[in-house]
Parts: sequence; C-alpha cells; structure tokens
Amino acid sequence: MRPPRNLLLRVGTLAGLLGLLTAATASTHDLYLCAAFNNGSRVMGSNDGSSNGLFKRTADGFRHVGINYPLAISATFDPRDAQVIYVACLSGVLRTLDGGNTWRLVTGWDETEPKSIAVDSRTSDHVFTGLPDGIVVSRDRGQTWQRRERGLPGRGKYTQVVRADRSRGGRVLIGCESGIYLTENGADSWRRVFATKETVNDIQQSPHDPRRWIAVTQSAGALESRDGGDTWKKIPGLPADKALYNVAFDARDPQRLALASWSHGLLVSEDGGATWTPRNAGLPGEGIPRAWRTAIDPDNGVIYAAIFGQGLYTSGDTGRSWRAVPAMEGASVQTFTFVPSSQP
Amino acid sequence: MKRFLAHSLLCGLLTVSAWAQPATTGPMPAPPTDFATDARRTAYLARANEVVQWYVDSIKPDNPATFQSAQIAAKLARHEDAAAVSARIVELMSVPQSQDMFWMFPWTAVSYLGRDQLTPEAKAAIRGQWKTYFPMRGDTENHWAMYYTSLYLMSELYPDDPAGSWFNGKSSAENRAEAKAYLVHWMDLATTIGQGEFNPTHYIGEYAIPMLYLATWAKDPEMKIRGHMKLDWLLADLAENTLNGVLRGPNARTDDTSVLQRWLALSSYFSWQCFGNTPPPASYGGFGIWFAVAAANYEVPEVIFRLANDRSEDFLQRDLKRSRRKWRYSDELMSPVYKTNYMRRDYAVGSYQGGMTDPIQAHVWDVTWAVPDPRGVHNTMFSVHPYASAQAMQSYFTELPDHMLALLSSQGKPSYDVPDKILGCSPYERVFQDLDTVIALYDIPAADRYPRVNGFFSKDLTDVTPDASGWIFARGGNTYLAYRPLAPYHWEHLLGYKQLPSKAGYKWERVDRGDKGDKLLVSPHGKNGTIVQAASVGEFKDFAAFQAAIRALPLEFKLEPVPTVKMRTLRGKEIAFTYGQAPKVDGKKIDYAKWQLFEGPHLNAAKGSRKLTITQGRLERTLDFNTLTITDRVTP
Amino acid sequence: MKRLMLPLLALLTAPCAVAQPSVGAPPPSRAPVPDADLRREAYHRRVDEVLHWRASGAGRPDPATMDMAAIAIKLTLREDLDLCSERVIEMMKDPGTGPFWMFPTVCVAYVGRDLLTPGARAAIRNAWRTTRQLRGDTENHWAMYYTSLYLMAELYPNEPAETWYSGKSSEENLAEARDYLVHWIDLTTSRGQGEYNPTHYIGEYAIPMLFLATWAKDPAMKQRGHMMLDWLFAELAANTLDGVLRGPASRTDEGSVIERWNSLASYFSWLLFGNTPPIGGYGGWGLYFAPLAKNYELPEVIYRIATDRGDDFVQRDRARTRRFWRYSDELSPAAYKTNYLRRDYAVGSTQGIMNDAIQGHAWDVTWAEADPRGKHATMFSLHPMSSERALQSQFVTYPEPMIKGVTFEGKPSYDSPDKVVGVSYYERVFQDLDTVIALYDLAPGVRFPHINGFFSKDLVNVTEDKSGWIFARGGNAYLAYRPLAPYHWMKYLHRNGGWAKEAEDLGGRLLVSPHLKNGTIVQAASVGEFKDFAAFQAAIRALPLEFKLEPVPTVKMRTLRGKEIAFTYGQAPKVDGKKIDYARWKLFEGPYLNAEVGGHKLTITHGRLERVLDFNTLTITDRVREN
Amino acid sequence: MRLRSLYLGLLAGAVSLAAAPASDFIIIANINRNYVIGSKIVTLNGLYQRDAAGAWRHFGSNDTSLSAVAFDPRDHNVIYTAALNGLWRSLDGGQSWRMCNDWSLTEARDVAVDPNAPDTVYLAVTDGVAVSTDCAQTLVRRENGLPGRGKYTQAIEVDRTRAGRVLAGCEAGIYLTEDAAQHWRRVFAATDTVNDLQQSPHDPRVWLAATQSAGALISRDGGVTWAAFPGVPAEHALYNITFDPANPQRLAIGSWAHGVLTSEDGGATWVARNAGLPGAHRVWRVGADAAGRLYASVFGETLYVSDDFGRTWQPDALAGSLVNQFLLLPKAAN
Repeated sequence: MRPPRNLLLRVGTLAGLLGLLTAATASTHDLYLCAAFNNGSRVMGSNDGSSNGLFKRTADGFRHVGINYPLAISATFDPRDAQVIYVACLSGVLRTLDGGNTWRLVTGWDETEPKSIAVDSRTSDHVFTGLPDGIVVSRDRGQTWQRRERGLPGRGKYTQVVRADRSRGGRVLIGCESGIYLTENGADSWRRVFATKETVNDIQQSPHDPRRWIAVTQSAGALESRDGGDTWKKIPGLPADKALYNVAFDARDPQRLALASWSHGLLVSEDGGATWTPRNAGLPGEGIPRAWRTAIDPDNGVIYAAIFGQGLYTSGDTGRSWRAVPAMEGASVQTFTFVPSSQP
Repeated sequence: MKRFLAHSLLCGLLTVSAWAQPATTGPMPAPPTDFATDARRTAYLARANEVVQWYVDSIKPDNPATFQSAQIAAKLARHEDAAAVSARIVELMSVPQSQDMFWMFPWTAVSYLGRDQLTPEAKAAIRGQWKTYFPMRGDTENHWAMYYTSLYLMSELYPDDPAGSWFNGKSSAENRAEAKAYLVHWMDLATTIGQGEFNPTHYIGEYAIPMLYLATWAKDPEMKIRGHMKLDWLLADLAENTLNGVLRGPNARTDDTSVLQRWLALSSYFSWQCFGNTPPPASYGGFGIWFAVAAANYEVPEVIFRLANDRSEDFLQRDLKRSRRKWRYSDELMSPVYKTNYMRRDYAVGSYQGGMTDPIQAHVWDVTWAVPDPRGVHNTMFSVHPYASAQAMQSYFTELPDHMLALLSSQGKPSYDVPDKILGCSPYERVFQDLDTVIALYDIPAADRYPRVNGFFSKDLTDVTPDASGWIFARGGNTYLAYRPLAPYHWEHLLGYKQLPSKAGYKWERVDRGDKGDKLLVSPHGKNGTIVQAASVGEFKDFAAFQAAIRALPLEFKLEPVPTVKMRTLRGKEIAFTYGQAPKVDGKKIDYAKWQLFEGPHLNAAKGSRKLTITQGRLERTLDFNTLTITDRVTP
Repeated sequence: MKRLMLPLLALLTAPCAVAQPSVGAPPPSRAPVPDADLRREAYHRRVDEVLHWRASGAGRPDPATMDMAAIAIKLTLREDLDLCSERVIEMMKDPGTGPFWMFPTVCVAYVGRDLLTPGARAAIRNAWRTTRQLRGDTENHWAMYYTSLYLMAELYPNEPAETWYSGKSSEENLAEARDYLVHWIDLTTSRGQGEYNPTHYIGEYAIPMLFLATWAKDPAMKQRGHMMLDWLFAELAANTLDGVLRGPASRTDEGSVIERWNSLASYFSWLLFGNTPPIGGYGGWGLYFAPLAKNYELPEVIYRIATDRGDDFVQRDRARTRRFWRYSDELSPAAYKTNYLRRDYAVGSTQGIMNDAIQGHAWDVTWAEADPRGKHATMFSLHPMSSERALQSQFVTYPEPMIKGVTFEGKPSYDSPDKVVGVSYYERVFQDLDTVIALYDLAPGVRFPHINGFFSKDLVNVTEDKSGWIFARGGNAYLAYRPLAPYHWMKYLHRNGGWAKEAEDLGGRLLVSPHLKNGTIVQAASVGEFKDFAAFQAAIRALPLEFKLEPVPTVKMRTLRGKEIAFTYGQAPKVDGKKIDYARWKLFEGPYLNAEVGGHKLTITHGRLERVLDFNTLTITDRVREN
Repeated sequence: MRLRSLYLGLLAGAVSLAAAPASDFIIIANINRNYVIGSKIVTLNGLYQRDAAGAWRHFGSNDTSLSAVAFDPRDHNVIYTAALNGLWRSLDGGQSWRMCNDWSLTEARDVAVDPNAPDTVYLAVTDGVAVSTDCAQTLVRRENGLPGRGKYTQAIEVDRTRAGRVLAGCEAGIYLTEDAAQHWRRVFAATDTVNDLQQSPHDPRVWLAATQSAGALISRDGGVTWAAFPGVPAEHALYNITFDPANPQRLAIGSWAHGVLTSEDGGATWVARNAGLPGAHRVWRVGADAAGRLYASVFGETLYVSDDFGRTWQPDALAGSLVNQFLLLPKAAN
C-alpha cells in the first residue's frame, strides 16, 4: 500500500518559497487548483493510487479537498459564500455547500464533460455551465438545470469557457467553437459578439476595469474588448498560428499579464498587453515548455505556470526565473482559482 | 486520452494467461450439430462452468493477489467458501478503490451474487465504497452502459438510502431514476438510428455484461425485459457478423491486434460461450468471467444460435449504425454509418461507406476468409489511409489541441501517429461494396500528414501473384482474392509493438522484428484506390481460371480530378463509383437514405422502429421496444 | 379396466430407501422469491434433490434398482454409463406395452442418445419393432403414446414400415402422431382440458410436453410442446393455494380428495413454485420430469400467479368431460368450472356434471394448513353413484363386468355406499364466491339412495346448531354446512387410492342423508372477518334462507356476501335476479387467465407481466406493461 | 305358425350342410389377470387356432386388446383384427402387422370382410363405422343413415350372399346397408347396444342378434325384419349368440347373468346349461366348432367345453383365458 499522494504533499514544505512571498503582503486570497497526478493521460479504469481533483493551498503545501476525482477541470465559487463550490469534471458538475465536506453530482445523464462554470455576480443562485454541446443554466444553485441556448447555433456551440460579468447581473460571456457569445438576460438569449472557426479557449475580465476583457483562442490568436465584450479586436502582439490556452491579469498591476500556450510556452506582458515576451527559461521540457495554464497571485503578483505533465512552477520575477513547487512533480494543473479568504 | 484507450485494459487482460484454459488451448470445437434444447443448454452451461472453474483454480492460497473480484465472483457463483470470500472482500474494500465503471460492474455483480452468501460486514464493506469512492462516468457509450447499469442495480439493491450514502450525493431513488432515464435513452438511440460502437471486437463485453445483469437482477420488470431484449439484440448482431464464430467486417472501435488476427477479440469469447463455434481468447477475454458468473440466467434464443451457426446459404445484410459523438468540426452530432456484410461459407466481405466514425480505433472494410483454426491466423485483406489528426481527435474529445498526438506517440499507442498504421478510418476514404467486391477510393490532400495508402497482405496468404494486368492475386484458405491498387506501390514489412509495464495499463513500444510474413503494400499517392474481389475456390477449376476471369472483366479508372472506377464485377454487376459521388450499380444510384436499420434475410428493422425481427429458417423472434415485448414465433 | 389404473408409476416407483430431503422436511417457506437468479437456483436445487435421491438409490449392488427412471437420471448426471447401457439392453429383452412403457423408454433413448452404447440404443430401437404398443383409451394415454411415437420417429427418421411395431414407416408414424397431438392441442385450446385440474395426470401431460419442448426437431412441434407446458402450469398456478391443488377434478382418487396435498400436482408445485412439500418418491413421475427440468424455465408471470395470494380472485373456466361413447346426446359436454381463491381457503366447483364415470370430484371447500401433509383440509358432499350405465357410457364394456371388474381389479370404493370420490347424474351445483349449493334429485331405484357429506378429522368446533346449520372451523376458515334433509353420522373409512382392499380409519366422519331429494349448502369465511366463532354463526343464522325439496329441490337465500341466490334443481341459477348463462362463459375468465372459446389463445397476466400463448400463429409473447 | 315355418326353413338349411367345406377353428383369447396399461405381459394373448391334435396354437401378435378377427377368404394370410388401437392387418399370416387406422379411429369392436368383395373391410368402432375398399390400407367413415349419436357399434356382419350387404349392431339398434355402407337404414330399434349379429351357416336368410336389453332376435328375411325369441329373457344383457354349424336346430347364447342358454329346436324353447360351469357362471362368449362341440368362456375363470351341447362341461386348455370371439373359418378358396 503506497501512502495516498496528499500525505506526500504535506511532506515537502513550501515555507521556504511561499513564506518569503507571503511575508511581503498577508495573503487575502485562498488558491484552489484542479489538478491530477496522472500525467493527464489517465486510462479509464486504470489504477495509479493518486489523489486528484481539487487542492487548496495551505501554509505547507496543497491539501486535497473533497473527492478524489482525476478529471476535474475547473472550480467556481459562490461570491456570497465561499463554502459553495462548483467543480466542472468529466462526470458533470460537482457541488459542495459546506466547503468540500459533502458533495453532490448535481447534473444528470444528459450533461457531460463541462469545462467551465460561472456564477452570476448579482443573483448567485444562477449558475451557468459550459458543455461540449452548449449551455445549461441553473437557477437554484445547481440543483436543477435547463438548456438555455436561444441564439446559439445548432452546431458550433462546443463551450470551453464561461465567465460572468462581475459588474452586471445576468451578463455572461462564453467561448465556443464558433466564437464568443454574450447574454445580458441570464441566458434567456444569446448573441454572437465575435466569430471564430475554432474554439475560444479562455475569456478573462480585467480586475481593474470591468469593461475590459481578453480572450484567447485556438486559431484566432488573442482578442481584447474595451466595451464589456460587445466588440473585440485582435491583440497584435500575439501569434495566431497556434492555440493559446489561457490568459491572466495581475490584480495588483494593470500592466502585467500572463498567457499560456502549448506551442509558445509562457508569454508575459508588462505594458498592459501591447508587447509580449516569452518567459520560458527555467521551465521544463526540451525546447518550448508545454504551458497548459497560468495564473497571477492577486496578493503578491507571483506568476504560476502549469506545465503539462511536469508539475507547477512559480516565478517571483515575472517569469524571468522559475522554481518548481515541491511535491507537485508530475502534476497536471487544469485551472487556478483565487478566492477571497474567509478570514483576513 | 483516457477516452480512447479504455479497451487496451482488455488487451492487457487478454495477454495474461498463466495456467491452462481448456477451450482456449484445446482443439477447435466441433460445429454444433445437435440443436435440441438440452444439448445446447448443457454445452452452454458447461462452457460457463469452465470459465468459473478456471478462476476458482487460479486462486493460490498463499497469494492474496490471486484472489480478486473475479475469483470472488466465481466462488460466489458456485456457492463456495462464503466466509473466506467475505473476509477477502472486507480486506479488498479497506483500501481506496479505483477503475471507475470497471470497478462498478464487477462489484455490482459480487453484491448480487453474494446477497444471500456474504457476511453483513462484507456487504457493508462494498456498500461503503459506493459512498467513499467516486467512480468517473467516462465519456463513451460503453462506459455509460457499465456505469449506469451498475448504478441502477445498486440503487435497486439498496433502494431507500439517502443522498449522503452515495458517492455522488444523490439518493437511491435519484440514482435509479437517472440511470433508468439514460439506459432507456441509449436503447432508444440504438434501436432507432443504430448502435454507436457497432460490431465491437471488444466492447461487446461492456454492453452484453451489463445487459445480462439487468436481465438477471433488475427488479423493475421493465428494466429486466429491456436488458433481456438488448442482450438478444447484441447477440443477434454478433451472430450475423461472425463466420465460424469470428467477427468480420468493419468495426467502430477495435485495435491493432484484432484487426489482423480477427479471432483474437473478446467477441470470440461470446461466440464460444453463446454459439460454441470458436475457441475463446486467453483468460476468456478477461471479461468472460463476468458474463459466465450470471450466464445460467440467460438462454441464447435458438434462432440466434442457429443464425450464428448456419452458413449453408450466402447472405447479404445491410445495417444502419451510428458514429461516435462529434462535439466539434461537424454539422451533425452523430453521422449515419451504412454497413454492408456479405457472408459465405468460405469468406466474408464487410464494409461501411468510409469517412470518420471514431478518431482512432475504427476499421472500415475487409475481406476475411474462413480457416480451420483461427488462432494466430491473420485471415484478412484490406487497405487504409493512415490518418492521424489532432483536429479529428478534438472533434470527438473535449480536449485542447496539442497534447493528444504527443501523448499517443510518447507513451500511449505509438501506432496512432505513424505512416504505416493499419488501424483507423480517414475522412479521405470512400468505400463501396457490392457482394464480394470492394472499391475503396482515396483523395488525400497533399498536405496531409501521410498522403499514402497501406494495403495489408497477410503472412497467411498463399500464392501471392502480382500480375501484369495490375491485379495482385492470392489465395487465403478456400478463397481466391484479387487486389487491385490504382496507383504505384512498393512493399514494406510490418513493424511490431511491444507492451511495456505501466501502471496505467498501457504503454507500447514499436519494435522491428524483421520480416515475419505480414506485408504492407504502400502506395504513396494521395489520389488512390483499392479494388478487391473474392470468390470461393470451389467456383473455379483452378487458380489460373480465377485469374483469367478477373482479367477478363472490363475495368476503367482514372485518378484525376478525383478517383473514379467503372468496372464489371465477378458477379456480373456493372459498377460506377467516383470519389464523393453516389455509387451506381447497373446504372442505378445507391440511395443510402433508403437504408433500414437492419435489412437482410435474418435481421430486419425499419429505421426509427425500435423493433427488430430475427429470422432463421422457420424461427422468428421479435424484440419490440415500443411495447416491451419479446415474441417467439414458428412459421408452420 | 386398465383405463382407471392411473397413478400406476406412483405405485411402481414409490418405494425407495434413501431419504428425500424435502419430503420429510418442514414445509418450505411460501414467501415468493422475486429475484430471477435466486428463483432459478432454488429450482435447480430442487431438481438436483430429485436426481441425486434417485441416483443414490440405484446402482451396481442391486441392478434391479436401475429402472428406466434411474437410468434416465444416471445418464443425466453422467454416472454409471456402462451400467446404464447394460440395464437398457437387459430391460429391452422383454419390453412393456403402452404409453407407460413408451415414454420412459423415449426419455432414456434421448437422454442417452450420445451416452448409451450403440448396443443399448439398438436394443431400444429394436423393441419398437418387436413389441406392439397399446395406445390406451384416455387423453393422457394418448398424449404419452403419440408424443413418444413422434419423438422416436424423429430420432429414427426414414426407416421402413417393417422396422416399427405399427407396421408404418417413420414418416407415417410421425405424421399420425403429429396429427393427433395437433388435434388434441387444438381441442384443448379451443374447448378446454379434458382431464382438467388433474391431481395426478398432470404428470402424464407435463412430461410429454416437456419432451416435445426439449427434443422435437420440428420447430412447430417444439413450440407447441413449450406452449402447452406453459398452459398446463398456468392452470396449475391458478388452481393451487400454497401449492395444493383445489376445487373440482376431472379424475382423482380417495387419497387426493381427502388429503388434497397428497397428489402428483404437489410435486409440480414444489418443483416449480417451491411452496409445498413434494409427495413421497416425488410421485414417481417426478423422476421423469426432473432429468429435463433444467431445460424449462417457468415463466415468471406463472410463478407469480402461483405464489401471490395477496388478492382474492375468481377464475371461471371451461373444460371438457370425458368422451361419452353411449347414452349421451353430446360426445363430450362442457364442464363449467369456478374457482375462488383466498389466502385462507379456496372454494371450487363445476356445475355438477358426469365428467368421468368413476374418478370425478365435483366441488369442495378447502382451507390452508401450515403443513398440508396428512391434513384432510376439505369439506364437500356427493351422491355415491355406482352405475353400469354410466360406466358403459364411457367404456367399451358390457353392463355387468365393469363394476365387478373395477372392484375385482382393486377399486372396491367405486361400488361402496360410503364412497367419497365420484360424480353423479343427479347432482347440480352452483357456486357464488364462497357459497356452494349442491342439489340432489336421485332417481328412485338408484343403487345408493343417499348423500355423503365429508367432515374432516381436522375440523374443530364442529357444532350442530338448532338452526339446521353445522358450524365448524378448519385452519383460519369458518365453515357452515347446511344439509337439506335429515341425516346421521358414520365413521369415515378410507380406502387409499380407492384400491386398497382394507379400509383404514384415519378419523373423520360422513354425514349420511338417506333421502332422494336432497341438498347441501356450504358457506365459508376467513376467521379474520369475524370477532369470533359466535359472530360468524350469528351472521350465518341471520341470513334469509328458504328451501323446499318437492317437486324438485330448490333454494332461495342470501349469502354471507350479500348475494340473493335462487337455485332450483335442473334450472339456471339466479344471482340477484339475474340468470347465470353458462353459454356465455369464456374458456378462461379471471384476473390471471383469459381466453375465448375457440380462440386457441391464452393470455396469462400478473401485475405488469403478461404472456400470451397463441396457437393460431405458434407465438409466445412476453410483455411488460409500462407503469 | 310363422315360427313353425321358420324352423322348417332352418331344417331345410341343414341339407346344404353336408357340403360344408373343412374349416379352421380360431379364437381370440386373453390369458391374463389384472393387466393394466403399461404392465408387462407375461402370457400369450390374442389369436389361437386349434390344431389337428386339439392343442391351441397361438399365432400373430401378443395383444390383450383384440376384440374380433376376420380373414380374407381368398388368402388366410391376410388377417384383420379389431383392437384397442383400431384395426391391425397382417399380410403374412400374422408374422408382421400394420396399424391401418390413424388417431381418428379407436377401440374397434368388430371387423368383417365382404366374401364377395374381399378387398372391402368393415370396421365397427365406438362412434360408428369405417370402411376400406383396399384391404384396409385406407379407411373412411361411412355413416350416412346412421344417427349422429347412438351409433356405438359393437357388431358388424356381412351377408355372404350379396356383395355390399352388411348389418351393424349399434346402440340405437340394427342397421342395414345394401350398397357397401353408402347408405344405412335402421331395421330394428334398440335402446341399448346390440351386442352380436350372426348369419346362419345353414340358411343365409336367417340371422340372429343378441342385445343388451331387447333379448335375442331372429330374422328370416336376411335381416330386414326381426322378432324376439319369446323364450329368451330380455332383462339382462346377452353377450353373444351362435349357431351349431353341425346342427341347424341348435343355437346357444352367452350371458353374464344367465350363463349359457341353448335351444335344440331352432329357438322355440331355451334352457340354461350351466351345470358344471364354475362360480356364478358369468359367461362371456359361447361358440361351437365344426363338430358341434359347444364352448363357453367364463369371466374370471377359464374356457369350458361340452360334447353334449351344454349338459356337461369340462375345462379346456388355456387355463385362465377369457375368449372374445369364436370363429369357425371355412378353408380358404385356394
């Protein structure tokens, strides 16, 4: 019997690293990861004894939270109550109402493989889930779901990302196969605000200006909107030849942005997105690191880079140097979620 | 990744066979001659008992590792050592579980087999894991069949438990309702527009076993009869597509091994178990035990048994099937698959119209011949376009574009992204079959990863004769074959694959073992085509006569702008087939829109009907999902 | 005379040393087993019990123990194959004659088709050349005879006439046998069973039908066998309470009439439904069903009908009487059968008809017993008719020898004044739910001018009330018996099976009413329906009742169930003023079994399950009703 | 007076007797107690012929259910037996047999061959009459004129003087056909079964009948009109009746209730001849051989024989036998 992986996690302490970072400013956010320790290539039915799913950053590492679920993609919180967590996973939407002690798979047989979930910023009983074949919406905290796809195309609504506009209730942007779609009435109807041939992989709202949004796509490069997502412009400084996976703002510094791409590695901008520089030195992998996901810590500006199948890295100098997060070797981090701490 | 590799778990199991399995290593079973109920029943049960016995014998007292769920099920099926079994269960359940739906259905079986034998502790231990262990539902039809059948049965076994007592936080009633809704939905699809993972070499186990469990254990009589009917349906389909028990023709999803050695597939276990007409694969296909432990609760309908065993008359079956779900890059979620299967005593010819049905594991067409003993024999001939594409995978898998190919070649199945692959379908292939003539046309963009066609020439062919006419003649068993490449080609020998140890259940490495006899006809041209015709040795005075007959047939073709063929077949049909256009036979266009769900002498069902009629001689069985009715009729 | 020696095999095979687990054991649980796999396992365990019991009682030490049943079973178990062949060869040296020899031989021939030595198989085949086989003269004889002939002709096709005792070729034998079987099935599925509700003969039908279902090569005949088997068992299921057959019987015997459990039917209930113990030696016949039993699966819907007595139900069926060669305007008039089943008791009857010259049983009220063995859980009355004319009407005989012959051949009960088996020309019966009225109008000069009422040893609190009612309690049933004419009591003496030379005293009394114009009224109720016995008695007493016996017996009454009944001997009974019109009766009508006269189609229903046996199209249909 | 002339007629008939051809004496005997269907037959049953030495020789199949036998006058190797199964036919003197009927005929009571059309065979069954015109290869019912019910047929006898002229003894009476059973008409009405019909070997116009409840009957016009013998009681069933081939004045009746009744004056007077018969002398059948010896088969006992037409009786061989038929069979033509 090998000990469960989350025990191993606790062995390696992060004090050395995170200690000095958190020394700068007291951490006011909790960090949650959706991660797996199976090289992201787990065979259905295989047994590798690892603990996977949702992890929460603690003083001495990352603690596995709740269900051991190898294919958890993203976690979303109820802005009113951080005890309420929605996790998009292969089986559907997992929900906890008590901070992860008890869970319920709230979706049924006709919802599968959600990638992204958003909670309405005003009416947080309203939850939006993106599926490979469209959108389902719940108006009772995920207890029940209805398809709400008026305005979405019959085909081409593979949905990779769902984001709620924090500034206005009922306003949600989704990234689909055929473009970016917007609803302003809680998904009663949708309209396309940007057309693509391939999937829109990520959409982020600026922490500094709610009207500013950035989207990254598989084959249309990166896009920016200054009017709350109504219109989009290509960001010139970024390549469109290969898929871009996700983008991150720095909540402390509007000039700092990070972007992850399998083909280009980690790209950073320090001038609000006008120019971008690869910051791959020190990241693993021969040639360009397979950057799967990136995030910027809202408390201290530390950049996180998840390298496919090769663990988690942090940089305190905007990507100029990287350090592996101990005991995260081999982890595949799917998404990062920062949540305002329950206690300051 | 996980999604398309599930089956390799079976292949893993297929390879482990430590101790003797009578039927696997023994002589070929004699074709059944006594069709009396008692004779069929006795032999059927004897085969199931052989499997159970083999697992019971596999338990080594000093080695707990040899005492797993399968052995437990075998013991319970024989009502042996309930105490020891219970103790072992408590032990096994004391650690974290894994394997998802592959865990769910075995422990569901154990729970039912043991419900009157196991100690309360053992039952509680299993039940406890249904709270603490969170199995994934997976993303394929076979995963869901196992997942929801298990969930359904467990929630009937523990009918009134609260939400908190189940892994997914739903009450017994909620789980039962959800599982039933899905299973009914799935049966509805399969009985109206066709089976998704059609003609499965391995996945038949993933469907037949859950259906047997429903038929055996479901308390709700509706689900019980549905399970029974669907099991009949699957086995009727199997019977119709096997020759001497070996599955033929196209497959939605298969693997590198089964596509060459057609016998080496889980489907052969089911042929052996249910029809008694071929040996079972090693370890009874790994899954066999899970059917065997409940086999006594099912009786193979005589009409299906006879359909599997009677090849006295040639027959042509046309079926409608369904592609895998395409999430992206497609105008339709699931495309129709038009499957043709022509069966003769000496050989079988099967195909679908080409195009994509599954990103990785599909097999589009082949001509396979009967052999006295199929074990180790590569009794097949076909060609493929070796197609590998991230976009293809993205259309079926909810994944980002880049990692899949990389993973496959680095650690998954190196056979996916290689120029000499023999498995898989292609968007650039169009196939038409008329009886025992197959025309496969290719129009591969120059920019494609591998703009070439691979034709498979088996080590078991004899008299392979490239002819000045352009035809390549050969003989397999009692079958004459003629293969016509439409573009220049050269020969390569086939590389092998070696399985490496891996906790994930699969890890393969390509190895060049030199020329082992199997050859690849490689035609490195995007505009291309293959024509194959087959005939029984008995139909011609000698090989020369067959060759002369083929040569004498009018044949015109051109490759530009798109490949097109005009020819007369050995059966005298005038065929005109152009890539991207409807084929014509004797001047008449083939209208696929008119195809029924099943059409032929043995299986018939109208599209959308939910009703299958199985016919063999004077026997008829009708499975009607509209009225949940099974009807057995004898025509006087 | 041979015609009435029925459970011959029971006699032949009953004696056997080894213990029979289920025979001696406490009665099995009657709780239904809803799970198909557990049900099947239990069924197979019972089958194995029979097989191993007989197998262990036979073998080398005493080859005589290796009768055909033992051989068939040893072959099934793949035991002592050499000995089996030896014994077959030996026994085929002087074969028996007729269906009772034919079907065991056919059983061995088929079970052993791959196991017996060529010599043994040839010995069987040769016996079918050398020894003339009598066809017998009853439906059960013919079912066995023609099934056996059919299967042998299929086993040895294309053989010339001179190789068969019948002097007909394989094809001729096959055709003749098929024609009869089809005719019989046709008759039975359109006008009802001849030997209906059989206490013993069920074996004579079920076994041949199982043979056909298992071995017939012609799929049509195979299907018919299967369907008839289901048909027979559906009827058994609908007429048993706790596995014990109830109500009227076309042909039965003393043992089974008094001790209802004590019949071959109980073996089939035990084997198929698991809800009552089997009779000793598994009824002998059981040994020929068991070797093939695993090739038959009892349809769940039939199992549920047999084991579910949650709801009271009435089944009304039609049946046929035995053929009247003489003294009748009809060859085989219809019997109208009513069966009312409740958890605590059952009430069954025909309208009172001479369905069989010797072995008929017209009606009874029987109650449930925790353990039916040795219990005489029944109440009924009859006219003890003994009539040369009746015998002549159904047998090809002269007037005198028959009665003498019957008694001479060991059925003294037939011509005894105190007999309890048999039907009479002079009885008319009407039943409504759990009320039975039997009226008698005996012709002057009849051999035994009195009525016998059976009062079981197992009744308690038998109370002769001044109201004229006799109250009693049997199990959880209250009973009220009203004789319409004066009576006296006598000890009941039992002649086992009717052929025991010596009568034995098993307890119980006969109510003897020596009057030509006569009648009996019986009403029953569950103990749970009344505060106490007194309350039941009061309720019965309170019911309006008028009757007169001249010119013919007639009764006007209100039943415990509040029905107003008027019934006069020879006239159609009236319920609440409405005439009963038997002509309207279906072949089967009730919650579980339904079929039209002439329909050749039986619908078996329980809950959401339905099975339809349609002989018009040779179709078996299983349906689950969605809820 | 009418009777007297009849008796004269009988005497006249005696004249023709001198030329009577030699004949075989054949019986159907069951030597078997408590036989029930399925039990093993330990004795020889069925056809016996008395040989020159006076011994009974069994021939044919061992069958306990035979009720009657008939021979093809042209060739005695062609034998027909009425049996429980129906009609058995042998073409080789009883070596091999064929069951000629199918399931639709059962419990044959009597069988007769037309001496003037010997391919024609008449079979009496429980529910009517079946006829074959091809030596029983095929049988068809011919019941036109017989009643729907009441045609239980116990006896069938062909008039040896005319092809196609046949009398049948049924439940409802005696029926006559003169066109080989194309049409029947009732010539005597009975309420119970007519058990036996016999044509006189001395005068073909003279016929006798034994009935269950109408006593014994005689017809002197070939069976068209019938009269009861006053001297024969009618309250009990008469099982069979026979002529003495050696003496036209001698007649005998077998009866369960009366035992043996004989007349030695052509039927004018009758006496019981039971002295020396055992028990309750329940006589099943009487018969007479060519020499005029009288036989009586007693139910539950055995076969008795009398050399003085019933005055004294001695047990014959075939101990324990019950005889269903005595047949005096003229030697075959060839």
